[in-house]
Amino acid sequence: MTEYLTLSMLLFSIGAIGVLVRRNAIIVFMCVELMLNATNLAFVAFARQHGNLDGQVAAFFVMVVAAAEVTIGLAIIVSIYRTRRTTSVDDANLLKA
Amino acid sequence: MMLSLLIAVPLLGALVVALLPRTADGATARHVAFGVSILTLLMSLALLREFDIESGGYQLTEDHEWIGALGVHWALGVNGIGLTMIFLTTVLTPIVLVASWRDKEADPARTNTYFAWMLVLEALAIGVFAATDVFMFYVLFEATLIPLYFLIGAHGTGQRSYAAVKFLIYNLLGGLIMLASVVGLYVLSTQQGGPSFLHADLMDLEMSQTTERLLFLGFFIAFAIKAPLWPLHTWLPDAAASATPGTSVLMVSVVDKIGTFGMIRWCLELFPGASEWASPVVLVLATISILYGALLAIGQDDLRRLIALTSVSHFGFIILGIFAFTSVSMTGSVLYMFNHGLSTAVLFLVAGMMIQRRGSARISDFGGVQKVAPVLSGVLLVGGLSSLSLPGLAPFVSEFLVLAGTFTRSIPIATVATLGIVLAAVYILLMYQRTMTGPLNEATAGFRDLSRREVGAMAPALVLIIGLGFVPQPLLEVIDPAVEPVVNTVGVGDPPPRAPLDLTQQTEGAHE
Amino acid sequence: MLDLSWLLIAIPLAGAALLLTWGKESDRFGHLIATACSAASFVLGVVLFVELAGRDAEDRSVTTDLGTWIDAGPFRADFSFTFDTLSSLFVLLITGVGTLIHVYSIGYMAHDERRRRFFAYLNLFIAAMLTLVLAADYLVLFLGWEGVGLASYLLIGFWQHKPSAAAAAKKAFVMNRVGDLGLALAIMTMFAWFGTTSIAAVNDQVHSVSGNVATALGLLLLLGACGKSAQFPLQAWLLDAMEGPTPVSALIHAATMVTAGVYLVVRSHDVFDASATARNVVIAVGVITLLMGAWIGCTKDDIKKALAGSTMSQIGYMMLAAGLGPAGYAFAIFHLLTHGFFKANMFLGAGSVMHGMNDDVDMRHYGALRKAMPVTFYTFGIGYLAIIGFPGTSGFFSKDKIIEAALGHSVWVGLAALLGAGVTAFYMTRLMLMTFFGEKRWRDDVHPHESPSVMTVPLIVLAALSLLAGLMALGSWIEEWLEPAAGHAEHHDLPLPIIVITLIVLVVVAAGVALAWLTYGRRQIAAETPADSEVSAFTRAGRAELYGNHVNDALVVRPATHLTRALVWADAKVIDGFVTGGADRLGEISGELRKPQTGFVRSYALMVLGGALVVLLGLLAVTLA
Amino acid sequence: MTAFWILAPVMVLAAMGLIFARKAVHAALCLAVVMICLAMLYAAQGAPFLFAVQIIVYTGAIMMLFLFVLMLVGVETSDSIVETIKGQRVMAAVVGVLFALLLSLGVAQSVSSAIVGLGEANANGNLHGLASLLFTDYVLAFEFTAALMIVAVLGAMVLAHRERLVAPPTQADLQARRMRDFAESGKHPGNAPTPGVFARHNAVDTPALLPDGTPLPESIPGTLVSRHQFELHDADDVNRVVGEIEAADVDPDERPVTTEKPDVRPASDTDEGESK
Repeated sequence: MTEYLTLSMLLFSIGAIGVLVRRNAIIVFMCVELMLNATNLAFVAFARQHGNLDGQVAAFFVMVVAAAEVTIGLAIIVSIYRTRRTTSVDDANLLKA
Repeated sequence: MMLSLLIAVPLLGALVVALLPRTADGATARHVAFGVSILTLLMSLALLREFDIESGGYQLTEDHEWIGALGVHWALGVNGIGLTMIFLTTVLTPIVLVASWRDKEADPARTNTYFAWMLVLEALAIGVFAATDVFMFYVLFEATLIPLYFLIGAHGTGQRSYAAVKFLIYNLLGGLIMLASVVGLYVLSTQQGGPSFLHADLMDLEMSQTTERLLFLGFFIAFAIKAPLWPLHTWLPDAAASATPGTSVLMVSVVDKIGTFGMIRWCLELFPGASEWASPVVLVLATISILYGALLAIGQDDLRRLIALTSVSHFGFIILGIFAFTSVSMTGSVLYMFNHGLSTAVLFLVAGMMIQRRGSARISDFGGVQKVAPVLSGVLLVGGLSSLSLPGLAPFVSEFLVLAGTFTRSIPIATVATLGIVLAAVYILLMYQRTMTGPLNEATAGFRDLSRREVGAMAPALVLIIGLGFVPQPLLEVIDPAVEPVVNTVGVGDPPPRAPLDLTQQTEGAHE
Repeated sequence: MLDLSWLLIAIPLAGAALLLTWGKESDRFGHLIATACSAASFVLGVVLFVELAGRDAEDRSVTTDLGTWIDAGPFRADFSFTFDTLSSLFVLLITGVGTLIHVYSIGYMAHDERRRRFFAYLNLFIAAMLTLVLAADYLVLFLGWEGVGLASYLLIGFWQHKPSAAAAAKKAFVMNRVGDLGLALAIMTMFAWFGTTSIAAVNDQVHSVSGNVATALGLLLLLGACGKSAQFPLQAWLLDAMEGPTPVSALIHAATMVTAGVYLVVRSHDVFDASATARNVVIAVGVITLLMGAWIGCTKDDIKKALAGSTMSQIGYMMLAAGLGPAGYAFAIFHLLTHGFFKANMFLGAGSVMHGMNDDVDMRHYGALRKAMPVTFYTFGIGYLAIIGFPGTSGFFSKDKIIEAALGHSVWVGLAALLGAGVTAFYMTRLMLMTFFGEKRWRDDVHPHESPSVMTVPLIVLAALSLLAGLMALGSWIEEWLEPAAGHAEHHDLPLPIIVITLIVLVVVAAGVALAWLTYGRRQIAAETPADSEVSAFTRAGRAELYGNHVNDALVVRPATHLTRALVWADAKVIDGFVTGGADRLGEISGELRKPQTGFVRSYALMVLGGALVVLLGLLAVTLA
Repeated sequence: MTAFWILAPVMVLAAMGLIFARKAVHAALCLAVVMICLAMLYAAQGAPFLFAVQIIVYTGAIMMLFLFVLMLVGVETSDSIVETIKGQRVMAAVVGVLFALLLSLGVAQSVSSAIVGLGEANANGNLHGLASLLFTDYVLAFEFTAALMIVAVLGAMVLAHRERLVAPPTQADLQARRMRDFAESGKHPGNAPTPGVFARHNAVDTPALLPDGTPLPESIPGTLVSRHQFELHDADDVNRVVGEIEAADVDPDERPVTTEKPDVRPASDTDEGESK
């Protein structure tokens, strides 16, 4: 049990670090997917621990949300790329105060 | 239902006006807006008929649950004080609309929004005066900032954005402090039974001395900014100097009255102990306001700032009367709110007409106008005389009641405050002398006298000012029964005459 | 019938309202309406007076209640009017002299394009003044009190295109307001102590309070009286008020309004009876003003200002008399009435002279007018005789009584009054000599002529009254008549027999006349005013109105101006500076907070993760603890 | 448990690859590895349905989507190695490691209750169990996810859609533009020459040769150029081939062939007019 959770959290952290250090928006997205998957693992593990399927249902929902997110996210990347000819997240810095 | 209708009619009217097709001259919008305001006035007169003067207390009450979980109600009701203020609002709005008829000629397409915002302001002000639920009061209190912000910022002149932002932030700050107190009341009421914001429920709350004082301060600071009390007054001259005359009237004559109205309705009634605790400081601040506003007005060269500063002085009188806690002074204060609304409206509107003709608000740019525009100068003089509380004009009655009531409570304060009447004569007559008399300034030589529309706009206000100067009783009869419970709540009351009592009784018998 | 006294006020008030709101078409006949209103009021006044006189002495006071004016909590003021012996005399004076001046003004203002407005203001004044004297409640009295102030303001500044007139009007109103401050505080004190502002009730109860309260009340009322009656220290506005049209000076600033202070003191006599201190202050004020006014009158070359100085001085007499207590009230009122006649007469005469001299007011440009304007001369002459107290004229009786009473009170006060009488004789003789006698010193384009009869008839009537009003003193009628209103007077023992006093007064007056004759009658009078450097310090001080304006400037106006400027500066820099400064500080803090906002998504993400870490640590800490 | 201990290191390594891979395609492959391993772990955890979904939806659909987009845009972008934000990497590493430590030590270790197992829940089969939950307790959420998917699809369409501001150029416009370009800059008006007609092998990553034997860089597809995945025949190749064909002829000179800038046509590469 503990090992599953540890793995899940390790993957989550790796994903988080990836988000922070990678600049290619697509890879950043992949890292986000990794984080989502890590939580799914935890959900599934908890489902087994508690002996009901709610965790699996949650993982299921997470997948749906992830799918939707990827759809939109990639569309955004494409449209950004179209106007700015880049997929580096550092180039989209209009938020700069 | 009547009160809700009274709020709904101008609000719907505003919607209609805003959605009307934008014509080049905006005539339709003006006519519709005026019609709506007249309808509202008639409805408020109907309200007067429904209202039972004798019985006092809150009448025409409504109570619908609004946000159940928080115990918030859409609760309306008026006593004599609220009714007076509503009446002031409904009377002034048509006057302002007619006087603003030709405003914004440079940008006629925006006439619709201009008039729509004014109607929105009217509706919100009525709501504030009628609310008996403190949460609803708070929401509407803050909501009045929105139309005013746009009226100043979008339709004003000069440094209008600066003035609008200053106005908004200043008042919002006060409102947020008040919000803290509203939340405090919520917590208290939740602890003592269910959550409720209803005025009647809140009056029964038990609170410790410190709690009461803190909550009182939250409300009082918000109202003192609104009213505006020295030293929280500096937003007013800026806002008035940038707003159109109509906006200034609605702001100073109606919306600022929410401050003094709130002091009576919420500060005094909910926190009588704390009010009494704070009264020495408030009385001193009010007295400073009276003299300070007057002295500053003397030194002004901008007509609109001058009138705004005279209002600071007058608000000092109103607050003085409220916190003297005698029925005489408080009745005077409520009456003062009404009368000050009228006299300031006249002054602001006439000043607006002068500025429109001259293209400048500087007093030194005028001179000798009396010769070419006698009616204009006559109206200005009557407005000015009412502002300096000449007996025979409405504000005198209220000012005297305030001073006489305060005198029975504190002779030094009343004496110093009475100096204000001398200063009032100086600032009004100095302004009149510099604008209207003396040799004719070339720039003012081509002045048109008031048009028939302008006279029509001013006439009702002037008639009321003169009429209420001699016959204030109809209003006093409405106000007096409503003030009595407030005075009793605070529990200080009118001191008896200081002369030996037996003699007093004897002469009262002789007086009959 | 007597409860119709409110109609006295209503008629001229309606006239004023009508004329102010009616359009230009009423220009042609507006003055006639106004005159008719005033005359109607006078006729009604006479009828009421006769009816009052027909009653028993105890019943000579009728109070009419028109209803409540203000009723708030324990405060109550009614629109009630008292028609009694005191107010009836005033009604006759105001409406009578007022009507005459209306008639006179028809001629005097014939060529003014705003004549209708002038008459409206005159009617407004009559109404306000009648309110003042008829009021049965101090608050209603205050209404009239400020009403006459307003009328005075409007009329002094009637020729508004002259900056001096506008400034004088404002000055008069503001200085009056200082006095009104006193009256207002007095009314508040009455309410606080007696719970009522009814004149009768207050005067009833005032004996029941401590002397300090009565003194305070008396001094506050006196402050009001000083403002309205141009008494020291609020005297400075009256001479400037001469900027108004001459009929205004005659009606308001000589005959009626300025005497309202005396009326107030007499009306509130119980207050002053209760406080010897207050009475003494009244006397002091009266004596000081009496001498000041006389001094100023001696030095002015402007005929209206010389007369205004004289008015101050004469009102000082009345004030002095009123301060003497029950012994003097009736004499104060008596002198007030006779002064109303002869001073109005002389002011109108001066107006007639000015009318003939192209509105020149400088007496140095007059001379030898007795031939050119005979009617004016004779009527003015009668006024002159009356004011110096020539035996047989009204002034002789009224002034003599005051001097007697003053001597009865204190030798020093009596001597001051006596001195005043001598100086009065001097400056009035000077005025007569410079205007009507001597040689012509006319400007080139001036062709003096007698005024039209519409102006001379009022002069003749007033002259007759000046001559005959002394009849009121026959058999102490005036004292008896006023007794119900002003209280019973105990006769004091005088230090000297009356006849001796009268003789002394006459000798002093004769000396004054002789001195004036020596100075101005026998010598050539310079056609131009001598420069200040050529005249004595006495004259210089008089011309400068005894430096009253300088004192006001130094003590009030300049400090107030500086204070105002300082406050305007402080408001913008300190109070508003605090507000805007706060906004600026906030802006600076925001500027600092902007720096971490790099715009890089990844640094925001790092902050989010860091935040999550902190939250996690906190949770763990809480769980473990 | 064996499966876990085999899969876990693989997954962690693959995940690390996500951080360190230079090329986006490699990162995508690493992610695919993680996902497939994850699917197996699901299966081991008694979630056969999720196993299938993970493979089909994640690895099959989502990863494909990633690759599509990569092919669409990502291949032409280069991920610079230099970190531009000061301290970002260090801070990210510190915070990330702390986070991992905290989570795995603090949270994961604190879960101590016994494992119930899914035997009972999966009694009717995993699919039945999931379905009975999804369509009863979670039916509302389920419906909302349906709405979410539709919104997402619409959103993607809106985002990816390019509004035309002007009418699309017609054939005539295009032709006119080509001719104008040719007149102004000498740009070849016809089709780009096809790559890979160099006789030795037929490949898209090799430029075509002109009749005089010089290579034509324009013939290489732009995508390959930006990925540097092309081979310019070098001088030796040419020489060798020329030598093979015309062994008896005059030795050709050494020709400097520029390989660094394939889009700039070398100026001096036409001295040997040999062709096949």
